[in-house]
Amino acid sequence: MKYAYYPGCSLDSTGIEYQLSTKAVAGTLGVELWEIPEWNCCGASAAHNTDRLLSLALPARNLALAEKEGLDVAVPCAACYSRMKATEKAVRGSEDVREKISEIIEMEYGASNRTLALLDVFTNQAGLEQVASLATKPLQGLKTACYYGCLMVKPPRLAEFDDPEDPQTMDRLMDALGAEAVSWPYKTECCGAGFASSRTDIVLQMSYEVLRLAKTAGAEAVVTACPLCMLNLDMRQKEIEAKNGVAIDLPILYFTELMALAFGHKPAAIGFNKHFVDTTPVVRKVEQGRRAKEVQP
Amino acid sequence: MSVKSSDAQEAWEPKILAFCCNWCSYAGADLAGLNRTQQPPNVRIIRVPCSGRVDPQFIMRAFQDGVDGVLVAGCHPGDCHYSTGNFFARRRFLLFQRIFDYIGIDPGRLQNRWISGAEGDKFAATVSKVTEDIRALGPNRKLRDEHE
Amino acid sequence: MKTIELSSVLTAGKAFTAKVEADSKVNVRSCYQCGKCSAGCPAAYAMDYAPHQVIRMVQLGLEDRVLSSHAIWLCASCENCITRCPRDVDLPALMDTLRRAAYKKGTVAEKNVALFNNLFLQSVETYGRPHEMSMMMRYNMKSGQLMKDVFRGPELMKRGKMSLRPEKIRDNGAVRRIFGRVRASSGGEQL
Amino acid sequence: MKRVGVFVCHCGSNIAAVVDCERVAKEAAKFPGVAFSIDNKYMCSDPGQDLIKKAVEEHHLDRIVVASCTPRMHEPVFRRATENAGINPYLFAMTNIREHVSWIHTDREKATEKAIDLVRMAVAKVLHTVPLEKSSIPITKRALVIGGGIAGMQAALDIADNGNPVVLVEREPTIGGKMPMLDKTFPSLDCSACICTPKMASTDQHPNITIYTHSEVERVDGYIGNFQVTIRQKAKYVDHKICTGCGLCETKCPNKKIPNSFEAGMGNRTAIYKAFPQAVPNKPIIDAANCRKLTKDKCGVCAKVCPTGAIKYDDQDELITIDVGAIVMATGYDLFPWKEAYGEYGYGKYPDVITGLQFERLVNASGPTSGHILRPSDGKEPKTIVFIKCVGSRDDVKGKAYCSRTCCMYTAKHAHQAVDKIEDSHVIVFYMDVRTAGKGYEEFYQRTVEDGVHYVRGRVSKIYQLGDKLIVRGEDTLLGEAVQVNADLVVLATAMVPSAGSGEIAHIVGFSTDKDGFYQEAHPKLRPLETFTAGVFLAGACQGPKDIPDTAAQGSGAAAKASAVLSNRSMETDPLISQVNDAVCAGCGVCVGICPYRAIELKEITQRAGGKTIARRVASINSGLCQGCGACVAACRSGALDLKGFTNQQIMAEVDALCL
Amino acid sequence: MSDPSGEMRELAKKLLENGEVDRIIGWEKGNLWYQSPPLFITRAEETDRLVFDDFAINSLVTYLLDERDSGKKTGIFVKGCDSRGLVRILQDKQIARESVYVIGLPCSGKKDPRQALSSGASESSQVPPAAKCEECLYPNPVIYDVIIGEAVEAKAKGDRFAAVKEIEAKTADEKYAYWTSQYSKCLRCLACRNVCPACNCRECAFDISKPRILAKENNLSHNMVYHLTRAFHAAGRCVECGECERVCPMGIPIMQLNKKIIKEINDLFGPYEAGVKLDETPPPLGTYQTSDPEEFM
Repeated sequence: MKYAYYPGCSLDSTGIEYQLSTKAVAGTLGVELWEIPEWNCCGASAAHNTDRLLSLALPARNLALAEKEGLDVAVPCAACYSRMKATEKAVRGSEDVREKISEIIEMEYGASNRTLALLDVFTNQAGLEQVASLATKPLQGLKTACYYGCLMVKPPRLAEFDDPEDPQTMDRLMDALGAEAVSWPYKTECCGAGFASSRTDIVLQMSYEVLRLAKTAGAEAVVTACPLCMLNLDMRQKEIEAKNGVAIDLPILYFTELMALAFGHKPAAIGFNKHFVDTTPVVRKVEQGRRAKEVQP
Repeated sequence: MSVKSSDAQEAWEPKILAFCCNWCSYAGADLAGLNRTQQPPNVRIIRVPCSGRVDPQFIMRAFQDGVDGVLVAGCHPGDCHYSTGNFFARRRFLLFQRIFDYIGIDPGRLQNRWISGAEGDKFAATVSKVTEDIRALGPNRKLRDEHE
Repeated sequence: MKTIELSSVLTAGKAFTAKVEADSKVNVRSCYQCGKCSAGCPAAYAMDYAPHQVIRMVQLGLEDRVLSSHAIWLCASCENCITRCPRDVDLPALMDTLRRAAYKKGTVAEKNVALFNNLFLQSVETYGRPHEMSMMMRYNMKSGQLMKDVFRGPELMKRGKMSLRPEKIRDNGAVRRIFGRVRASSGGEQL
Repeated sequence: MKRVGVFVCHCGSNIAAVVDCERVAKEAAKFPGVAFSIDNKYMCSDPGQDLIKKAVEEHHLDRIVVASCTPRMHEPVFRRATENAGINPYLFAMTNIREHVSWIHTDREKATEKAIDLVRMAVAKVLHTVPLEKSSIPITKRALVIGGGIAGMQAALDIADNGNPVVLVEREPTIGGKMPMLDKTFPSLDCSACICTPKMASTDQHPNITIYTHSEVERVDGYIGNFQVTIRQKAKYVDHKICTGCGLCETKCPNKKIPNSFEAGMGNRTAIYKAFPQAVPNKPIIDAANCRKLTKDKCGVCAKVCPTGAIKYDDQDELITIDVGAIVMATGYDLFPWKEAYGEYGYGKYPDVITGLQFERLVNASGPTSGHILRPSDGKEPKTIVFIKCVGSRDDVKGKAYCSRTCCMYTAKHAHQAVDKIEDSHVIVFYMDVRTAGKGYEEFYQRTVEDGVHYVRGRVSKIYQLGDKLIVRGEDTLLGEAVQVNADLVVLATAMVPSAGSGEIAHIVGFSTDKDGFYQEAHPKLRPLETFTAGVFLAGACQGPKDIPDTAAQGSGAAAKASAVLSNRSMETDPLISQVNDAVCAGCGVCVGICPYRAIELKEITQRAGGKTIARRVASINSGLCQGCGACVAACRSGALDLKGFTNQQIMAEVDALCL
Repeated sequence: MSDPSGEMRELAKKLLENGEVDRIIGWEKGNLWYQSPPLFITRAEETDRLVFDDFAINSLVTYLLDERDSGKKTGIFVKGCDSRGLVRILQDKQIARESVYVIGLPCSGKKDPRQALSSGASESSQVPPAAKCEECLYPNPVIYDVIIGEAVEAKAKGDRFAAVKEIEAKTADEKYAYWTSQYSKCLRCLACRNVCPACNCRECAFDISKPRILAKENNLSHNMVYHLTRAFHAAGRCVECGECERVCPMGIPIMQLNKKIIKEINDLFGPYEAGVKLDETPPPLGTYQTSDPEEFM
């Protein structure tokens, strides 16, 4: 399996763990990720807030580069994924849009290739049986709250691969990795990423709700597929705790980190040490569980 | 099938044929009468059960015979007495009008309207409008069977 | 509160409603104001008008009021509303259109959101990708919150999550030309 | 030689004031084929009609044209006059010089010219007219009613009271439909079962009604007056002729945990069961899929305990064929399957989010909780109850675009019952609009508000479980603020949809459904109880969402329609219908799909061709079904089809006459 | 293209010998090098006369109508265009599918004998491909029992409605003048009707006397009505085989009207290709959508 890979801006910076673990998982699964050379930023909400054409043209350039290679595109970041899907649909839906965009990006782009969320690629496309069979160090019933965030599955006419209200892809993945996915109601609510810099107050409130409900549901860790969610839930967790006068202490991990961990990669090599909230309780729980099992039989 | 070629001498008045379905448009024409809504005297109505009954053949024949315009009127879509007749008519005449246009007959000479039994005023207004349109287009020579 | 004299408001606002509908491809008349969008909106609590009221303002053509509202800038584009809307009214798309219209009109109520967007896009135009460090510094300066998030920098750098030097794509001319051509076009609303 | 008589009416001064009727008559006399022409003050009066008779005798006329008022009014009068004069009533044409001439024009010259044109056209048409005869088709004096809910029972009773036998077919093991499941009915709050079960009993006992329960209609052939119906009586495994309905088998059946659909999943039943104690027939059947004897050949307890030996494990489905003259469709409704659509309400994973129908069983004294409102999860009495309206209704995206019409009222009823039964309760209704169009309905709703029910205008966006509470997040759109309720029970007013399988049965009987799958009435205003298929009538919610009074009214209405069909031994059909020229018809079948009445089929004919006999298929018109719209005629390329009374030749003649 | 004649003959021979068909319709070499007229054979020994060369341009399918009541089974050779005509005849229920054995011949284009004659060519290679073949969309048979030869790629190039658009651009009077110049040439020889697979009625409307659609005399008005009526009867049913135009002795561009109707049907009621799928729903004028364009309010 070969995919064009669009890491997006976060994966080289704030989402470095996502990058490290993605590459580790791809290696184990035998998924070849061809990084789109000289890819550019998708423009994110700044672009679609400002100019419709720009919001389509920026992602289109990347997609066109992949289309030239005849490759589907795997996108880790939920926000980038959403922008790329929007572009793909707009171009597919209208000849006028296709022509205009091709003209602006100086390349033919016909949307003949598909944009896939990395989560989709590593689960549905790769096959969960294969994932389960490679999980040689299962996660010992680690209680996880799978947090899909807003853009991975919404709106359904764009996202297309899972249910917008009660998605299951990551939950099934946790099951395959030997972890437990708790049932909780805020799987697809928003953390407020768009306002990370401009209206931090709103972000703190929205992210607090997410963390509170994950905690109430008994989660020991929150699993995410979005670097923006990670930033808010992880980096700002202390601030949230302080503001609301509560202790949360919830490690936030990318689904790829847990996959890599279960595949036997070293925690440090896949970015466990790069989080703001201490992730060692997760590693410890998994290791203790394994040792206990080894002793028992 | 021949044409009385008298219109040259007299002051020309448009001659217009209307096909009206019995249940809506013909009733609309009746209502216009009941209300004494005045109309130009240029339109002659042929009553048919349904706009779906109107064969384009009739229309071609009318132009051959020398009418200057044709109006086909039926129930509003969804209100057809026979439920679906006007939907077939709509397809038929959407297409036929375009064919007329294509061979060079002004599409204004063949008009279609949905007029319900309650729309007496609309019927009268349509007759006035169609008459005006056709008067503006002048006598029709196209498709006309001048021989005999 | 002032009484709205509807007949003149509706006359004045007709063109605005039509323009917004055309640009966003959202039929605002579909909305029957059930409020499900507002009920599910995670940011509504911070807005001056609830999301369904934003639609209401567009329905009535209250151009000045809606374009100077904070609400349109506080939409997080999380797509909750459209996912649940019983009438398929694409509120996120409508919000986008209203934001762009507010830009054009110069009635942006949430200056910092707009400022951030601008700086972000400038960064993308310059480097092909945004450079967080320089962007944040300029943002703090321009928004007058010099110390905002300033403690984050070292922490992020320590974790290898932020670099001092911008990452620049080699063929950045391509991205610059995209910006150039977009500026030359009319914004693509009509597409 | 054809001899046409033309009669020009003055209509007092109605026509004559503008049209020179005398001149019209004079001009008409010159038209080819016209043997006699005259004008008269009032053609529709007795002297006017006598004039026709006299003229026919004196001038040996064989065709009549009357120029007067609209044929939509007096065509039948003059047809009769023509007939009285000894001429076939269809050798007659009428033209309208009043509504279409004198009343809308003032220019006497132009009006008179137009009248002359119209008369010329009518004469041209009548010259191409042939005598037509009404035909008659026999009527089987028996009706079929499909569906035994309140609509079906009402229809069956009314037809039966009219003196005609009725066969009532019900898919479930009991008649009654949804109504016996309900607790109270709005707005009077009388006990639903108390008014429904007597109706079931009367239906059962009526000498003219034969009931087939646990049965389905499998095939319908024929047409109005002459339907042949095949009914599949599904195996009951209990011989109802011997069974006394003592109920011993039910108490002994070991398989007791089967969800009872009559309880809307809120209670259980056994494998041999009656849906509820007052079921009609009041005898059990065995649910084969859940019977240990029938699935695993074990158990057999019911046969052992049955005092009359009525258990028949080897029972088979049976096919019954009957002839009927009319059919009433009363297949009712189901609730919108909200669990498949509404993720924001939990996709059905929260046990305390229930439907209105489930709530009916909870408040019903004969229901699983003996009428105590107890929530399903833990059997506790809920203190805070939220009702959400329009779940699946008025939602084009996840549900249906339409309003289900009954929910506003039953929710008001439920809310009232909740405040009434539970002390210190909070009852909150989320609504978009309150629609109370019905006698006493608005008053009832107002009373509910007085009772202390809180109405909040807004849709609920999300429900989730937190501890033992359901967090309900909505918007008070009147306040412009978000509201949250920590509820104990949530009741959804789910949309009404056509009952499962209603599309299939419509196909079997042969009529169409609308975009939502409800049965399509022949006309939304004027023929709401009829389908496009003659002899098939509609009653109740199968045609669209309806409450009980409307349903009962439609049941009676459809019964009246069906009874009218059955009231005669035979029925006359209008001769102005399509006909096929077999020699020309190529049998391409394009007309078959165009006919809205399914009146055309391809039949095989034999003919001589090229010296030998060949068999081929041509279109054939069923005169019982054809309504004479002529859509098939306009679609027929070869001209093999024609519409009697409006033939191609007649219309062409009218067109030609206009320009002569 | 390799010459399939050998295979054709062998198959035809076998079909006649084992009684699978009662007769075969194909092409034979005519007296002149640019003629390949239809061949009707009933005996195995005649099969050697079969050819499929550059001039096998005639569609043979309307010959099936002559035998529609005979109860005999015919083996027939069809090119892509012919096969759509066959579908037309089958959909119109004029013959039963079982009464034909269809032998498909992929076709990369044929030549027009009349062009051969007028161009003064002395051999096939000097004759340009027939006009109708240049616009061919279906070079491969859409229905067949057996196919001889390799599938051919459609070579349709340019805009299939170019000629139509040219006429559309004219003013009303120019259009009428154009059509007047064309239709006044018409001899009413009815060749176009007789060759048309959509004109498969047993009795043609033009031949019926009550009412008579056309006067016997030949004048412009009646010629126009003839052509408009015929085109309208074929509306939504025309399979674009182009035979009408090919056989017209006066060179009237008959397809320009048929194509106009196809174009309008596509625009008004959605894309539709007549005679491509045997089991499709009624042709466009035999059905409707409540959502059809509304211009008559």
